[in-house]
Amino acid sequence: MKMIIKGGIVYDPANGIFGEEMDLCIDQGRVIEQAGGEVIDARGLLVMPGGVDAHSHIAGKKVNTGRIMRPDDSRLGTEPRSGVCRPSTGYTVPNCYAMGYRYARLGYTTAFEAATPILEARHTHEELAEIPIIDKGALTLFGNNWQVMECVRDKDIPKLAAYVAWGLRSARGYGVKIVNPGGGEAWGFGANVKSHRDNVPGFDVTPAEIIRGLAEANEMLRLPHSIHIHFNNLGKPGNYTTALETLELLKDIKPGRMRQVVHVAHMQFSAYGGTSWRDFESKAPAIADYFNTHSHATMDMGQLLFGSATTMTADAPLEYGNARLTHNKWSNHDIELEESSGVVPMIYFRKMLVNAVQWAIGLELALLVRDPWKTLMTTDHPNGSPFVNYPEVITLLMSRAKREAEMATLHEQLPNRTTLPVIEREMDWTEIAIMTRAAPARILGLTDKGHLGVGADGDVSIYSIRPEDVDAARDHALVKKALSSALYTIKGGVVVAKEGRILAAPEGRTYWVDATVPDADHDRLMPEIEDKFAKYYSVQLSNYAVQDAYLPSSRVIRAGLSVEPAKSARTLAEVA
Amino acid sequence: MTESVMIKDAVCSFCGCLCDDINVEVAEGKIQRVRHACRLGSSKIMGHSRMQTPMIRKDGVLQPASFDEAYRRAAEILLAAKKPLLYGWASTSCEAQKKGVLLAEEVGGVIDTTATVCHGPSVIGIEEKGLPGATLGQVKNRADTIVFWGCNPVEAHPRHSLRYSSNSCGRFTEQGRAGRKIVVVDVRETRTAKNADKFVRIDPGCDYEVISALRMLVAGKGDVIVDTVGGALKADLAALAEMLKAARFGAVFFGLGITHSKGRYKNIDNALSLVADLNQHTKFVIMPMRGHYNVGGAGQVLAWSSGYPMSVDYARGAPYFNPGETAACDLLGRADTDAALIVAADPVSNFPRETAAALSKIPVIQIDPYENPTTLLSDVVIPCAIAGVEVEGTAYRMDGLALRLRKMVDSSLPGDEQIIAEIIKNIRELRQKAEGGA
Amino acid sequence: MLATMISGRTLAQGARCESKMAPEFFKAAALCHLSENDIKELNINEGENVLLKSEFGQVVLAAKADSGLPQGMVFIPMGPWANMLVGKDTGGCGTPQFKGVAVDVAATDSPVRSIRDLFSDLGA
Amino acid sequence: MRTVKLSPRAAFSISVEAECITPDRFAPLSLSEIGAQPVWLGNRVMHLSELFMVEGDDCTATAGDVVIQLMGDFSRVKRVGEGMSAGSIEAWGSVGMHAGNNMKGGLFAISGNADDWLAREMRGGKIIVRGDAGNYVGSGYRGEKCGMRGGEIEISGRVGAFLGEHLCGGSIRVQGDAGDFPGAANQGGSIFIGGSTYLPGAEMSKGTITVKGEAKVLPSYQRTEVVELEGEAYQKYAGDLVDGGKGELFVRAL
Repeated sequence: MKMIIKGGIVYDPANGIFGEEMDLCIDQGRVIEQAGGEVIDARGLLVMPGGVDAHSHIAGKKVNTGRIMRPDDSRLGTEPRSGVCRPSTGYTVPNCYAMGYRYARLGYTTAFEAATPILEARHTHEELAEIPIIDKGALTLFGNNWQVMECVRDKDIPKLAAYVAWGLRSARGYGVKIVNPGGGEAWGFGANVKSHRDNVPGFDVTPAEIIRGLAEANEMLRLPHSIHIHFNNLGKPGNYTTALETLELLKDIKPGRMRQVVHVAHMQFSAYGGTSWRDFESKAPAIADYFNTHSHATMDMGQLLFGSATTMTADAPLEYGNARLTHNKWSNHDIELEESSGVVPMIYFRKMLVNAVQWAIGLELALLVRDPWKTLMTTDHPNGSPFVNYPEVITLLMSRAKREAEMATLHEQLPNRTTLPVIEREMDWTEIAIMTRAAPARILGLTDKGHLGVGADGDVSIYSIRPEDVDAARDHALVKKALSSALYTIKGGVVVAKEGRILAAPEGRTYWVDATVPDADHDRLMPEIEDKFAKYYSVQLSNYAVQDAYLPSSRVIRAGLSVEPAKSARTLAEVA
Repeated sequence: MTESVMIKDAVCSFCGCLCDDINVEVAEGKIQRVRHACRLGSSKIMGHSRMQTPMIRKDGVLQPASFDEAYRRAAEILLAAKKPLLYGWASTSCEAQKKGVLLAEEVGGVIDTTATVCHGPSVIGIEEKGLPGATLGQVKNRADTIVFWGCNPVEAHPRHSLRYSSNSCGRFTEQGRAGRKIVVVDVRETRTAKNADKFVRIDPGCDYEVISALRMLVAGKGDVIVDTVGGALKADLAALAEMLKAARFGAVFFGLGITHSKGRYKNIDNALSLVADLNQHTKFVIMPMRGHYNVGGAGQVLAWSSGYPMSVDYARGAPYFNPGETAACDLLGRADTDAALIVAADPVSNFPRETAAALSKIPVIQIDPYENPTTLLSDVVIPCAIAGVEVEGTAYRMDGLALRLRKMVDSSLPGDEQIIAEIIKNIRELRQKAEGGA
Repeated sequence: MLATMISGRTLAQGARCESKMAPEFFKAAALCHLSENDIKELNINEGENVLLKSEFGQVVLAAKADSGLPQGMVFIPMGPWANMLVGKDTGGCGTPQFKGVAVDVAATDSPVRSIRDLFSDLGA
Repeated sequence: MRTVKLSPRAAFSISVEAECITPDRFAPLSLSEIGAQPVWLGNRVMHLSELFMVEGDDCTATAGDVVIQLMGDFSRVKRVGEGMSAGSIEAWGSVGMHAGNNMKGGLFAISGNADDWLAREMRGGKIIVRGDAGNYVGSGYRGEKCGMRGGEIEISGRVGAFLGEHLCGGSIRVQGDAGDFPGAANQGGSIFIGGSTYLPGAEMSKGTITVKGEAKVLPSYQRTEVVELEGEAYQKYAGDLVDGGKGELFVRAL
């Protein structure tokens, strides 16, 4: 269906377009030179590619556990079925339909599930297929996997790469996710690892070795995305040293593609100083300094906002701690041979100093890291806050006045624990377009997403904001309102939402990565896998992998041998 | 005899164990032999005599009809109803369950699963406290102490002990049964209790008090406890508390003994807290022994589609959840439903008599491969192919793990999913005709 | 004789629960397990019939000795016969109380009703 | 004072949901506008006047001045009085589920019985029931940590199970018996039960429960002294100790 979007003020930083008035043409779902067809009048209005959410818990066992244990959340945000929409429910754990409709209303057209154990990937794909409109994918968990730890212990990176390729194919996953490596395995007997140098009981390997091994395997396979890490000691005062030391481990790894070699998930939760919750403070400056002086790492904020959330992570010991600290209901789920996880409802309070500092740290990180290509805007939905609150985070980044107004309502000790009050930087539309469109697509290795160059997917968001006339710093309330309900959201050349109303709910596609490895490495690997299924798994090997039926509409990204290596191992700095 | 085909590693679709190492020999389009399955599984897979043709009740008597007539009549009944109940779902595939949710939305009905007469109270307990659990393989590889509370796997989940619990062997449990302490807490000495190392008999309906006593003993506050609680001696409970705290990895499996008794969901609520308390001393997990093979899947599908795992009322266009008000037994018991679609279930047998009797006063549509008492009260009967034997699909094990059901043999009958899709089609046609006045 | 009734799964009942109209299901589910002492107290022999009455209904079943049962407790395999004794109230949580039902048990020479007969009065 | 009378036109089998029947909603509306208010009969949305006769004063008034009289059997009419903040409702017969849920103020007097979830998540105001009430009187919604936070409930008859579950504030007085587990997870309200009950105060962390009849007490409660309340001797218990609870349970000493 042909379409021309006329006269918009376009922000497409990946193609060097920073607020130019231009027309955009879409045909058969892709951006093309020019076309006729339906005209959309966007004169003077803000136009950006469809939003890309690189780290969000949108599908799978943890999300559904959150729904089942929280009817109190499901009854919020309930909307009856109407027009093309099926009913919506939930605030922090929306049902599948609300997930698709609400992302579309925000102008987002792509979202990635942040953590899927291979053994339970079938469940994740059943839910991904049920989420309408947005394209999606799922990161696959490897950090506490017995086969991974054994390959790392034996220092056999080629066999590890073969396993990662096999794991991604079995889970129809997109990238390598590492959560509290070693800690999930220790939690199998109720323990945890104290740091990334602590030995994993029963496996004679350290988290540092696991992280480094997976990073090397990831680059050996030339996967589109780098390793995606949730540090050890996440959520603990004083954990910023673990973050810095872990990043330092990976400085020398050669990237297999022109991108970072490590992406840090929800950096906020790992930028903590102090020795306990009493002297808890922000270490965002030290973390930001590292990102400003190195180019092998990127991060996403994991911004926390006040009010209700549902924490859910593969870091099960962290969630047990959350439950005991807050006296909240607690779900835990260990996954044999692979991972652990936990889900705990949470409320963040303005008047609690710890929550106020956590709120400040997220913003501090984004504002202190100079290069917006290194920092993605996320709330680690729904751990920090539900994604429907993204406009709140964006306007906080764009308006110091708003930050000050908000800080005035918080705990009065806040200025002693964070530098946020003195930060003047106010982001502009280019930086926001990078942090919510161009950078997530590049960091994930999605070449068709996050930009509006010819050939890109026809995913566009148009907002009733006139970037030339509106001062986002002053009129932040107006900006927030406009961002909360896109004037138009176009997905693959189809107008899916207009002024907050869902007009169409097409089926989105699921991305997954098929990496090929040398047969010799695969053949060395398989006997070890067959042995584990014979002895340890509770299912048969032949029933393990996700079948084609669970991906009704998919996009396969090739990797490994079927992709020639990046010509010169240039780091991000040279590319930016 | 044409040569037979051996289907390996098929998934058994009887109970919540969802054993996936079943070998099925098929010849001449028929299942000849089943290997590795227990008595329950092989009886399911071998099958029984089937209903073959749809039936519609005319002048009080069920008479043969065509599939199209049955679909049309079912659609008419559901469209005419002000609050139809769509009940069952636990013994069919997730794919059929998804269509069931869509049907509930289309007709403004209440969709509920057999969980409401099984582990429904466990769900309400989880809504109070969460579920500190694990996959069955984690228990197999690590558990050295296992408690079976109010459940009798020897008769209800025969291969549970070998594949996942008491007798299973794993990386840290090479000795299998010999390396484990097995405890049974029940009101009667079941066959499972006879195999246990320790059997604690308690009085019926006293689970809550006994768990509270155990929580006090585990927390070292046992001095408050009187000498017997719920028919159990304090000394026995104290010994049990110490045994649980001494475990390296403990697992509690609980069944209908505590969901069907006095206290209902409070019993599970308390058991979940007991396991949470035990995690301050050692590693402990808890898991409901789900009965039907895909009652877990029905809960997962309903949760991601409607936000709630059972008893979902779509009458006002949006999901509303409140067991005690929107559960099947409440609606029937209060005559607050005026039509029922029963899929892969037999409420006339499994509901209390008075609740089942309510079905005789309203039009009932049954989709099932087998004749059963619900058929006797049905007005439209639609025979179907058997999910997991004649139709492939997805099912969720008692620990929430999704597995792919195989199609072992063909069937001339439509599957549940297809039947419900046809009924939805008829509903949309009837609605258009009514609105269009054409 | 007063007793507490609980209903539940048995292997035989489970193996037959998908062919309920067949005689094997009748044999597996139309039973009332009693402790040896209770059978003595009712002075009947195993296999003879007992009449059970609860606040909600009554049913006749064949008696079966069960060494695992304490005195004063009877067990009936889950199914239509057991549910004649169970009340419709769900106590506000949707699930009837299938276990712990107060019953009166007496010897009887009335026959055990077949599954079809059990529902004949409901217009089946 | 403005009076509006509602009486069912027929007996209902499928339950009716009528959360529009509150002084707040009726106050600014004429009788015909009241009659046009939406109510739900299962999945059918209808006008109030299709299911009930609407009579009374046609002049508008403030919510506080409105008296709604429910004549006849409302036992299958749910959510009456939802979220009312002022004025009063007088039910001459029985009322259905969720009567007076989320009530903030005003008076709801019921001559007959009330069904389950009476005064769910109540904030303020007063409810009087001359007959019996069902399960979950003054309780919360599934999964919520907090149920009733304020207000007063007085019930002359008996009540079902889970009385005042997740009580956070306010008071409930029941003259008759109460079913299982009254005052479960009580965090700071007061419950009086004139009759007998079973396992009161499970996981109570604060608040008081008084039982004038008999009660089976949890093993995790500790007997303390015998005290006198309103001229009667009561055995006092501290608990629920299972979670370090600081509630008070009084059961009449026999």
